[in-house]
Amino acid sequence: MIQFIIRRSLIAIVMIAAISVVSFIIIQLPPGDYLTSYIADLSAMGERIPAEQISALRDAYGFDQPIHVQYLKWVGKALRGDFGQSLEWGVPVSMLIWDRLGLTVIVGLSSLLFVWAVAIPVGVFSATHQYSLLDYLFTFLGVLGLAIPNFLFALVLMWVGYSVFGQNVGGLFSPEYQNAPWSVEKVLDLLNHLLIPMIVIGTSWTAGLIRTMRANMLDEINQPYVEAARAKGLSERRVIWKYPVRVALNPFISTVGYALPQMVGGVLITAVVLNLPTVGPLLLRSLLSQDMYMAGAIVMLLSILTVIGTLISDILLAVLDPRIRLE
Amino acid sequence: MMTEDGTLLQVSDLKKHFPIYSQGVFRRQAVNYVRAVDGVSFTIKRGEVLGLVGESGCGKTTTGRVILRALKPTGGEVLFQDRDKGEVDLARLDRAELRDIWRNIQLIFQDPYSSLNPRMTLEQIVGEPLHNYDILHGGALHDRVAELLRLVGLRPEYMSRYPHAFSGGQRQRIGIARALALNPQMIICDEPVSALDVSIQAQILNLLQDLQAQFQLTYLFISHDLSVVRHLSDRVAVMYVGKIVEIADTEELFNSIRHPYSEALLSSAPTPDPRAKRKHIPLKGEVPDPANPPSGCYFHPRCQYVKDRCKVETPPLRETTPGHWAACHFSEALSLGV
Amino acid sequence: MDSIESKGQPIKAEVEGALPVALGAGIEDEKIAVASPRQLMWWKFRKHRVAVASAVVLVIFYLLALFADFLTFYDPNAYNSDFKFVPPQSITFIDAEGNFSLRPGVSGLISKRDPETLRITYETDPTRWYPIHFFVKGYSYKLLGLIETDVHLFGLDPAVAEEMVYCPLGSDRLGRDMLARVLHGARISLSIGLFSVFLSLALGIFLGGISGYYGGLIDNIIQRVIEFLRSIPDLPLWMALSAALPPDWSQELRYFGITIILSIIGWTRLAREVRGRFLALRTEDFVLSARLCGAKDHRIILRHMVPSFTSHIIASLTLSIPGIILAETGLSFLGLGLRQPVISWGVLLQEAQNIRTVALAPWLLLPGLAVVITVLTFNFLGDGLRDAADPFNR
Amino acid sequence: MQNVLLEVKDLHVNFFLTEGTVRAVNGVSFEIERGKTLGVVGESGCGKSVTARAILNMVRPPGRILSGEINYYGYSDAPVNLIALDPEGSEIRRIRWGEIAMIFQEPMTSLSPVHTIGNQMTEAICLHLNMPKDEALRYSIELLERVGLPQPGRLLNHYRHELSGGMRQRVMIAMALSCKPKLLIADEPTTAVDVTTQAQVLNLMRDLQQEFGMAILYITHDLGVVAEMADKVVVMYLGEEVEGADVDTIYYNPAHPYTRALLRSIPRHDIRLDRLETIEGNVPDPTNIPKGCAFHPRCHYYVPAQCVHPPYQQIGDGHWVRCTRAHEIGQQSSQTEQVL
Repeated sequence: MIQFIIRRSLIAIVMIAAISVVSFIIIQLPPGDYLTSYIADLSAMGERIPAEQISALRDAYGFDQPIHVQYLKWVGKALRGDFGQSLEWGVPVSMLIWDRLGLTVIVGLSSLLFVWAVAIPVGVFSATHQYSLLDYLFTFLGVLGLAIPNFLFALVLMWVGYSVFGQNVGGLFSPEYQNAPWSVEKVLDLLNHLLIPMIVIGTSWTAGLIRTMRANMLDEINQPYVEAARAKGLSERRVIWKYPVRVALNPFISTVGYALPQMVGGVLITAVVLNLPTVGPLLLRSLLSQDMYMAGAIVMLLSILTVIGTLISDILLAVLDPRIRLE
Repeated sequence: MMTEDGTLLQVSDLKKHFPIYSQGVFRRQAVNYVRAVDGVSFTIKRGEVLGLVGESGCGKTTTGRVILRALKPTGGEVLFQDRDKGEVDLARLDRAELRDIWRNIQLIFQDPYSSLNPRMTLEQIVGEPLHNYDILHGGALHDRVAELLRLVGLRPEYMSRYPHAFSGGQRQRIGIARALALNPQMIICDEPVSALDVSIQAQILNLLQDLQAQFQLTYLFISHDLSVVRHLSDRVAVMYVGKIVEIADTEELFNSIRHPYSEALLSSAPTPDPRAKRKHIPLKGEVPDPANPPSGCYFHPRCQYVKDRCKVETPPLRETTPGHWAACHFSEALSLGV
Repeated sequence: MDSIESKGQPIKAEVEGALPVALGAGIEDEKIAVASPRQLMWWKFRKHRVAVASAVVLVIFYLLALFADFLTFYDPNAYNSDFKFVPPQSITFIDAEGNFSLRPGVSGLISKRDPETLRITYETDPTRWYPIHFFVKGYSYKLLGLIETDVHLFGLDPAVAEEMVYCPLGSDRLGRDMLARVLHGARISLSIGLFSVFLSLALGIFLGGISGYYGGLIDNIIQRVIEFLRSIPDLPLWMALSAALPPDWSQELRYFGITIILSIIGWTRLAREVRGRFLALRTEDFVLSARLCGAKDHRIILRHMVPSFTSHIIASLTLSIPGIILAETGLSFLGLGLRQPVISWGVLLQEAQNIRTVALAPWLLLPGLAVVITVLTFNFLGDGLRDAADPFNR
Repeated sequence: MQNVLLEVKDLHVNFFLTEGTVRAVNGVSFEIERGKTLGVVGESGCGKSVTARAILNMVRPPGRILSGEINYYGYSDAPVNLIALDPEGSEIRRIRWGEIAMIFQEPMTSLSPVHTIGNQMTEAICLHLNMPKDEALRYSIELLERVGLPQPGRLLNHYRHELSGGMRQRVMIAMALSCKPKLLIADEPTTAVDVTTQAQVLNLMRDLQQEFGMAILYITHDLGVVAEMADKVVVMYLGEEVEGADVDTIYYNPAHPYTRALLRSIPRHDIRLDRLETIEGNVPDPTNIPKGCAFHPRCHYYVPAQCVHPPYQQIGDGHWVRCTRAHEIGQQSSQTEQVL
């Protein structure tokens, strides 16, 4: 088990290293380097930078050196939490990013909880009532949820909120808490605002997981061990929830691994529409304005979070499934 | 190039070890080997049926596959008297050479469902070898397929049907027709009836028997079922954990057993006769893991006649009486039988 | 090691019928017996009504996209400052005099500006009535990209173009006809899914094929790359790559650039699938059997292995298209995908980003409906195909 | 009737599939006596496993019990018709395992992959015997010891994949015996294991039957196993009983062509046969059972004029046959006699 965790963690570290390379490539993709843009930007505002400051910056980022040296310097800084300057905001990227990243994780996790809370019982119901009317209904709703783009759903919800209730349903905080320090009220306000993003992000994802759960359940429900449990005289509910559900949950947990990367996308785009103070709008703005250090940092941090999430789900699966543990 | 004694196939010290990999951090490495076939030697004479019997995991299927070179052996020699090429060592052939050999040595599979391509018609399936080796085409191919189908008891009118239209027994007949298409010298029958219903098994066994007589075929007949093996084989080899423990003419083996495992195997098989009063020798324990076999004689932990010597010294397969070979130190001393 | 040895009977549920039975009564045995698996699949697919209906809807969608110029009257990029935000107009058979007319027409529009919000709203004016003509001449275009023509299926008399428009789905903030824009958008949105999926397929089959057939080190490397690509959140990656497309690229280049970017993730799924099938098939008895019958490598692959998984791959392809359509829509919506003047559903939805605009002109969300229907039908179709391809469906 | 523990009367079970209706069990009747073993023999698709499930009232959709009675005489007072009970109700659940236990064909999959052996064993014990958990664990160890498993205490913490096939089936047997059932249904319990393991399991079951005095309903396709295990035998073909008698009669004086042919078609390890007799043709598709006698297309004794659906009639002491020509056929000697 320990060996499995170590091995899995080492793989994650390799992944993260590869992610840093990709992020660095993203930063390098637009023509011209950061410094040139920076100087051009400042000159446009009529400022002059002393030559020695330019060369100091040049040294710090290693712009004159080969690309791998530049990469190493960037990674070195990133490891210390320095992701470079934001061109657009004129402040270090790290100053802008952490709060929003935290909120992104909160939105993501709450959506995950929403999805599980819906998908597991619905999947179990659908499987135990295969071909019933409700099964068809759930399947249809699921596919519908899959078919509606997140942003469209968010737009429609906002439109409904705006035209029916005359309210702006966007954001994560009411105006009075926007800049207030954290307090119990602020947390409650946040939870209140989380509902809409949770539903929006959740729906597109729930569908897939309902199907997974249903299919897994159908695989398990006719297994002899379920029949054996029934022959033991257990009640039908006990038979279902103790045995096939328990087994069907395992692949379910592992699907989190590959659902996470997709969910991050949902969180991003929904955040843009609903104007949530997460990294989504920030990433979009930085990409549109070619603020590449910012964009690179966000892509990297999101990817790292995903890898960590997958790692956790893998370890969880190993803990829950004795068959994997044995390997 | 006929050998004196009419030996068609001579297997010497055949080994097949499968590596067990352990997933390292970055790459897999072999940490141990499953000794599926661990030094098997026997001969098959022309026109003979050799039964190879043993329990699951004993390596009998692997032995068949290695001889046929569907798997590459880890070691050993398989001398085959090929009709066209004379004596060849199958263990050393490359892929191109093997293709020629497969004209003369064929396989009948255990599972009639997975061994036929569901997307081909009967004509294509049975005719495939003739087509691949460029032997017959067009009308002649069609006629030959019809002949083969009649031979195995299927109606030639079925030729344009797909396998899904046939039952298990019929599919097994199709597999047999295909194996016969090239007129092979030898056929390896890998549990050909064990996936079939009881009432169908007899049909296939009789068919195999008839074909063998008609074409003087040589069979290596692999099965877990002693009754089937006894019924069909001229000689029988008993396998246990990758090794042959006893080999003799069928009647000799069934009437004067020389190895405690054969005895246990025979006594375990139920007899379809309620009046039969038989002594059961239920074996203790489990079949050992072929990756970590016990020391000495592999059978010693389960053997009721075990002595100290068995725990340290591996018994060789030796001729106890003429034509009767057994791998037990005390073959002659024990009085075995059911 | 011996293969799994079942003794005696095949371990199967007692009631499980033979395969031909799984296709239902009503078709004679003989017909089933000589039917190829592909035919059996087709019969099975035909029984899947939702999937068949979806296929029909999709064919209609593609036809609409193909004949978009002919089917609409206005140039999708033509501004009309007199008729901004016109709501969808309904046709009426009552003419200006209140008489019934066989020819459909539209009532006139009166625009009003709200004194407070300064918004323009429209009211219908039944005293004016404009008949709809068929096969009218309008802007010229090339039918199917070949035949130069200016005939359009329907439209108002070109003479009244100054005073009246007919927009069945309304118009946008610049007075462009939404119907024309949605249908022209379909061209891009529907084709990008296909192109991207075929690109993914080519990559997937190539890499998945070598990975599955050769195994070993090559397989290991490809698998690690796939794992890596799959562990990166796709949208941020797509966003970053699209943002990096040179701004001076032409529309066509950009279109292909986006197609390639969308395939970057898509191929991994297909490659996995192809590899999985290859690996599973490689150990199938019938493949060994073919080898023993003297079939050479290329015959084994082309005659025995490939036909066994094409139907699954087709189903899987169909199920991949919706994701790509959604991704393009999302990217364009964010302003990182395709850009004006190229029209795709995502580009159109970008117009609906502002909630106040949506509240004023909810018909701007119609391209979204088109996306939803397309994705739904592709999903249903894919499910139907997958069921049909699976011989032992549940 | 005093010795009868369970009586199956004219049982009909259908499976309603999209491809058509399968008459899986088509009017089956038999009795099981206390402490005795009834063997049910038949090929795949003959309805023997479905019958077993019907006894526990566990036929799941798309299958449905249409009609018939299954009377259980295990209680001292009046018999209980098991299939009249609510399949999810408490009455049948008390009978399942408590009175009638079952072991399955595949010991691998009849144990849960993610629960420990201990967890699965104590579950039924706690439920039916009202034992507290720790006592149930102690009892489980006792049972595992009884079925000859080494280190039973450790075994309780194991999962199914850590056990060999033979051990799994022993665990299942120990579990089935935990509530001292009066009837044990064994559905091909040794089909998936090797002969030497089979011999171990069969010996164990015989010993335990003597010790616990339970009746066994032994379902199998293996004529050898039936000969060793059963007191009485029922032969099934396509959802019907074709012959039923004590084991000696079935083997030495079979009266149904199917039974006779089956006995002559199996190769034997104890005697050398020159040639096997065969049953021509294939087992018909269960959705398409031949009219008249279901066996007639494969029957040597088939007379076209007499092709009616024969009744199941008694031709001797406890000897029942479904064949119009049973009397003439019964006169001829069987293979077993011929060879001995």
